[in-house]
Amino acid sequence: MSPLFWLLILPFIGGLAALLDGRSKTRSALWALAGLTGALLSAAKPVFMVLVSGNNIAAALPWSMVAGPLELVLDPLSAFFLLPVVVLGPLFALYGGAYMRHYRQEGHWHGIHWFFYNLLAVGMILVLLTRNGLSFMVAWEVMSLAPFFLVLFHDREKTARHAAWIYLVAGHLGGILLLLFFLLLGTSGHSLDFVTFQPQLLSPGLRHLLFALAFIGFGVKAGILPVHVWLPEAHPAAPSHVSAYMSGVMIKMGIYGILRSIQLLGGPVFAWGMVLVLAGVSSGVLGVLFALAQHDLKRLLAYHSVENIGIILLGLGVGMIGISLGRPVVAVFGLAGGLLHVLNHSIFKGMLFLGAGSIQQQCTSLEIDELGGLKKRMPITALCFLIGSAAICGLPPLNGFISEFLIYFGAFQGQTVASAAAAWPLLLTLAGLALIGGLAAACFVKACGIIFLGSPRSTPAAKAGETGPAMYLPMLVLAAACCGIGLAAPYFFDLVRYPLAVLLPASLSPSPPFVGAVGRLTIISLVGGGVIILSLGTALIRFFLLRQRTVCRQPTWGCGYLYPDAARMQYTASSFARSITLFFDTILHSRVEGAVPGEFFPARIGLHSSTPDPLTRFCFTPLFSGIAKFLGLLRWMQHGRVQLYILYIVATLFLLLTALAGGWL
Amino acid sequence: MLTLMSLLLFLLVLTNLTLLGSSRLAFCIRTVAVQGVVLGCIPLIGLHPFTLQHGLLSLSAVVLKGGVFPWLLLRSLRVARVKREVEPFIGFSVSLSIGFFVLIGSVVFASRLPLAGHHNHLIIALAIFTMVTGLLLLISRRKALSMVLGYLVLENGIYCLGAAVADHIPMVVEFGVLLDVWVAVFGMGIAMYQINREFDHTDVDRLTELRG
Amino acid sequence: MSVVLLLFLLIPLAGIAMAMRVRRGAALFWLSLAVVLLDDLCLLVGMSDLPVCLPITTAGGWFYLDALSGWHLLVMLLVFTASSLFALVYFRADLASDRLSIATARRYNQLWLGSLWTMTLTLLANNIGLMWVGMEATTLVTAFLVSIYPKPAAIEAMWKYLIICSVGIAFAFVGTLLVAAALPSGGAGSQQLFWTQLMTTGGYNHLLLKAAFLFSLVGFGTKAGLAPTHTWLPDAHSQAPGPVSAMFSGFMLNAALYCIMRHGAIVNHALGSDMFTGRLYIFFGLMSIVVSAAFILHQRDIKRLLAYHSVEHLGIITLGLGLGPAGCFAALLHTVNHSLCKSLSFFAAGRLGQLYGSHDMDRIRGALRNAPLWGIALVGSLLALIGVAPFSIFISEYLLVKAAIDRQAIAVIVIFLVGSGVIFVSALGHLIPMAWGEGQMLSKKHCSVSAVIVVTVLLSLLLFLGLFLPVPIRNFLDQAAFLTGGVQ
Amino acid sequence: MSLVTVLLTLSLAPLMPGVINRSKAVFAGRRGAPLLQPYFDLGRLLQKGVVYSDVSSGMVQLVPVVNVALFLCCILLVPLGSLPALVHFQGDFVLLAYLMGLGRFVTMLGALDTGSSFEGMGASREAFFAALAEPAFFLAMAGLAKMTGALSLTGMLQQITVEHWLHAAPSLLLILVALFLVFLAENARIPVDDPTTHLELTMIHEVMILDHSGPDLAMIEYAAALKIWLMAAIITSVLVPSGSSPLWLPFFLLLMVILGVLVGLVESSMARLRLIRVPQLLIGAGVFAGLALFLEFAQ
Repeated sequence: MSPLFWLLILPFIGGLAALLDGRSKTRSALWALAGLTGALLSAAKPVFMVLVSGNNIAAALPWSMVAGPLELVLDPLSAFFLLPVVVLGPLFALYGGAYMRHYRQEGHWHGIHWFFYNLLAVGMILVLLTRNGLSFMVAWEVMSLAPFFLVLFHDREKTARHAAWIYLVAGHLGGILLLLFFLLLGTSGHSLDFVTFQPQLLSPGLRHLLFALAFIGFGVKAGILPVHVWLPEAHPAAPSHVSAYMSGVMIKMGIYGILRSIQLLGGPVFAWGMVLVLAGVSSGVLGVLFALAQHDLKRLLAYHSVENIGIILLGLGVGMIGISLGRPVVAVFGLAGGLLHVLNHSIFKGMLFLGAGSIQQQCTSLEIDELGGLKKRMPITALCFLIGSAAICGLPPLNGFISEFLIYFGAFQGQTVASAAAAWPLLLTLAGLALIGGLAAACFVKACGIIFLGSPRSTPAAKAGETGPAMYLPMLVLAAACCGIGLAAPYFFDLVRYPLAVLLPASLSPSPPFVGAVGRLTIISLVGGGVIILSLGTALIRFFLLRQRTVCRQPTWGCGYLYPDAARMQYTASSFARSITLFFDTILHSRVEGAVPGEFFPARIGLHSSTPDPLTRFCFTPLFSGIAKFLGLLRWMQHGRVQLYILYIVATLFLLLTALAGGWL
Repeated sequence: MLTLMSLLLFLLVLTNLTLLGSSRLAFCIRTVAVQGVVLGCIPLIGLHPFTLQHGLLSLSAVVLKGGVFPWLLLRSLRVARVKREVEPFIGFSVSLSIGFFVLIGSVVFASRLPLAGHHNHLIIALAIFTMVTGLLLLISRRKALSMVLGYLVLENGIYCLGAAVADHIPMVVEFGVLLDVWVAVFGMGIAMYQINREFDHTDVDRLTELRG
Repeated sequence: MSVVLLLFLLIPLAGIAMAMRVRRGAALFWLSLAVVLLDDLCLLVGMSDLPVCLPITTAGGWFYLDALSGWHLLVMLLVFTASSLFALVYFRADLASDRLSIATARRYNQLWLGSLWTMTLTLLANNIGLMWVGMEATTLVTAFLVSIYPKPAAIEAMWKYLIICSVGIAFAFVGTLLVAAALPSGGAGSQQLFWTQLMTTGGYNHLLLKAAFLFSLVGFGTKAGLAPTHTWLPDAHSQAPGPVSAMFSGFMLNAALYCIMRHGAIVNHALGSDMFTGRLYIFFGLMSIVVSAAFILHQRDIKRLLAYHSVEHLGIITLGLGLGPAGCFAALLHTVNHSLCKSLSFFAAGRLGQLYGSHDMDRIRGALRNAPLWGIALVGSLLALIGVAPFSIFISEYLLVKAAIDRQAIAVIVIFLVGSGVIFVSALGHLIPMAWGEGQMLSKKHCSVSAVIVVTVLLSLLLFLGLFLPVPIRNFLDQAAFLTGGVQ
Repeated sequence: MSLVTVLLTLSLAPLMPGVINRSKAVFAGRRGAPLLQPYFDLGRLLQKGVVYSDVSSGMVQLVPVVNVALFLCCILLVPLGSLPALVHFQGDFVLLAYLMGLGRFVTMLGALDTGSSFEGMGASREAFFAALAEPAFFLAMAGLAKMTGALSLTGMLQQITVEHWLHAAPSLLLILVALFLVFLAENARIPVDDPTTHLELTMIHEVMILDHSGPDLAMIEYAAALKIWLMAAIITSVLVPSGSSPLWLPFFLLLMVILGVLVGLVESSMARLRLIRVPQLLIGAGVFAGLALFLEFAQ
């Protein structure tokens, strides 16, 4: 039996076992974990082979769908996206097993949760492997359906139910567009098998339409602005390992879909690259701005997923522009940056969500302004979270910087050689990336600083302690991966060599730019290592300097107040971000309830600020309620008077007969 | 024989206009009965060569529509103790005049109907007129009973149309149709009885609990 | 072989007769289950090699089974089997507490078998007049199933159902008459109105035939619940007891639609193209989808919700009929999917309605916690109903869109997708609180074996058909679709 | 030879603040502190002990270490005058910018570590203004890259020739202005920040390191000096004509001094901007750089 078959079937079996054995939290989790580990083991060899050799692995399952037998193909692109699916799945499951243990829901059948967790994995694997429009759509829908039940794990909370609703609605409406995409594309080859598509037969206008369909349809899943609205709802509602899996891995399927559809459409044109860049800039900048305005940690992280998807799109957009301009350097660096950022983001965003989960477990709250001082209480979690934050801000010597550097360089190289018309999206990329980087840094200084530093702002935060090893080991692994990719960039860079080749047209050879890139990345890794070594050195010097000096600890200066209450006088997340959110208030429209004290002896005053998603507020909610109003007009039909019901029949008949007599039928 | 036929047709028109015009339920029931008898006779005269089957069919039709139905309906009228008034939405004079115009219209319409080989346009016209009358009764009357009457008149019209246009409807089907009509009226009678029991009125337009 | 057809007609009658003798309430329900199972047995034994053995003719050509009616027969038996099984669960409590007297139970089961008989007659009739007789009889028999519990609302619903459908079907008879009138004059004989005959003769009067089709479409369409003549449907479905509403929207509507298919085939055959019927099918299909979308959006009663879903899905089937052979294939596949799915959902709704003592969706909360089995049934069936993969309705809707795209009916696709999108959003919005929401806690009731069987079998069938379409079924559907198209 | 860069930078960096302060004093009509004052300060701080807030959790101690280490690495990446940088490769300025970003990141976290709201304010402002300064810097770099066709810092700064001045003087000037504004913002000078005030509410950089003392403070100050020196070097290297005439070194140093004096002139001639105005200044810098690019593409 082909390994691809096992890859597909093992997690499913694990899920089923978990479902049947679902009363026990531990055993069901172990079943799921076993299934996913099986998938990892069976995937390891083929994925490695494909990524280093660049050859496809194919297998056919005897299966009579409407579309015929089920063809599975593992090409480098699929293999690259498969990597996080199979590697992170078990890690998160391990974490989740421990994380779920403190949910004391009596009578809750935990098997359901784990079944759908594995089903999600199966769905993603099938999405990556299948090569037929229909089976792709089925797999896609399964993949979209599974998280619906995962989000509903806290089904007693209204927010979770609302989130699940928004999530599935978004997924389904996106799915409709994808269905149209495949069917319309299928008309070119009279079959939905990817190999039979003949995009060159389609008119340019239709190709643009198809690209639009695919871009929006997959964009919903990827969380591209403005169709990102399900992310900030679903991620906070789901259990943390699920948010990690969704935000780290599942939304990347949208990116995979976009790349695959561009490949199926026979390579990009300049306009598409431009669209990707524009979408990337808006998602990136607005995503990070929305994130800044949040003070629920998981919501904040969710918006950062939007931002990072934006960065990925920037990279891919630069690559597409490079392809359409016939510039191998631009193409390779852009695409490589985008692809590598897919991998990196799944690592650090996954870790950050796990960290959020640990905090939630220990402090029973994710309201940033109620936390604080956790670095002393949960040192390992804090360390991992800090590393993750630095990585997501794209700071050297961590992995985030590597991918962003590639994108920067692609854009730079492009704008020096391109004409004015072709250069402006690249310059936009540069400015956008820089702004995103700065704001992201601000946002994560806020998050880490307020959560882990200073003194605790609530009693649960003060009582918090470190989590068990089952929960921090996965985070440590991921943190190590962040540093590893940063410090051994050239080797990991090789991962994207063949996935790139899938997307590049034959006319562009990736080899020369690759050599240059490897050289630069080597230096960068060395400098990164240098920073670490030098810091150690300076730390040593400082240690010797301070050895014979007086080192004393004093309370933080209480600003002259008589009884300073350090915890309550601290800067909060909202106040930290205030200056920025004020500046961008035209975009954010933050709500502030409460008032500032006016009179001489002010009474107790509460101040609360919140920033609901502007697009939901000002775009989608009005739209949906408008449709509802319009359809409400039809409801007078059913008024209950049987005579008029009969009149309907007669009238219909009469109209049809007149139409017939008039020759309109 | 033609004179007899024209007499029957005249009766048919008369019954329809009476139904549109009259206000007493019992009287309407009897009128419908008369109409049934009239229609039962029409096929016997002139349309087809007389056969045993046709005779049987007409006979049963006459018995059913002239005898059984009125008896059933009058009985339910008595049982239900409904107010004996029709209580229409549309006034009698208005519906009468509507009926008049419909009559003319259907005659005109039937005369230019492309019925190859069917030469009895007048019967078709009156069939249409009867159907429309039935629909008018169905739509414009308040009482459950008068709706049943409307349904009966509609059926009569269709029966008449069938007699006129379709000369090869098998007997089995004809009888099946009759059976169905009979069951239908029977069922409606029971329904009226139940309505009367549950609501102690048979005002159909007050049955508007179920909406939306 | 051909004797099997007669058996189909005889077995229910025998059941009705036997029901006279039975003295115990539960036994009556077992009896009708046994009858239906006997029918199934006939199908399995007599026509094990479907669809190869088709067409079958018997009784001098009066009864006739081809792929189209065979397919519907299959669906009918599925629905009736499931519903009869469910009836055991549904009426158990009332039988125990004498809320359902023996006499009523007997009447119920006799009417139940009667409706089985009439629908079988409709399917097997070769003569379109006889087909009409069967359809009209269906109305009359089933009307009293609606008001088996004589509540005021039930009686109101029954009255409306009776009147509206009688009038509608009367128009359908006009249609039948006009078909006869459109025939070339001369050739007499009782064979004239046999469908097999009509599909071979030529020289119709086209205008009359078209008029005939309009009458049949509106007439049978009233029974099939196509907007705007669907008005009786939500009332009857919401007031009838669970198994009955399941049978209504599970098969009775399809039976009416089946009659339309027959007439449409004749017209297509006579005109030599499906342009005329196609346009009408598409118009009524889209109309039903849009209207039902409006009512599903603002709905509070769960059974009415499901009823409007029936309007929607019958609309989808009709739409498919208008989209050529591929469309007909999709429509017929959709028929079985919808019937399975809708029976299951009505079972769940009926049972939950009993448990919560109300059909108000604001009262039904947390079904998954209170009654896991029926909660699962509700969630599964509703998700399937709104076209979530991997359930089978997704496949048939996919095939439908494919057919529309191959016909380049872009406007149709847009309206269809927008309508179904709205329905998805609102139905999901209704489902989530019902299944997961916070509400009154009920005392856990043990669910009987038959309940488990019904739910698991139906759900797994929905999944199976969604992931896997065996070759024989495909051939069956191809034949049926070809017959529906009617164009040689 | 290129070791000279390292030694020069290491030794002369603290001179820059000295020059700036001295020139400020002169413009203000005072004698002012001696030029070498920063060296004395560093020496004195190095001999002191340190005080930590009992809230702090080690992040404070990380700040000086990382900052020094970072800017030592940055020395390797920045060319001086017509000396190429020790480490130069295509796209190295991205690394440079992000290394500085890392330093800022750690400093801001260190500020939040003590839990004092003043340092919170400082960190918040620093984060905001830095985010706005980044695009300006990168656009300016893009402008240079477009002009010279080179992609490494060394290349871009040293391939500016007289022809460029003759052909593209306006865009070059715009780029220089943009870089100068970024320089002021990054190094917390007036009009963005006033290092000499003692009203914590208005400060940015100084208030972030409010709770550092002794050797830590010395290291941070030294790192800050290095930062000023390096960024100044980037600006001045644009002006140093390429080609290795032996005269380049004095010329370069002269330019550095002039730049310091210029900063002093700005600081004594204008007041600190209100914090709401600062973003407009930085966006303005970005606009200048963009304008320069526009001019280049227009040609």
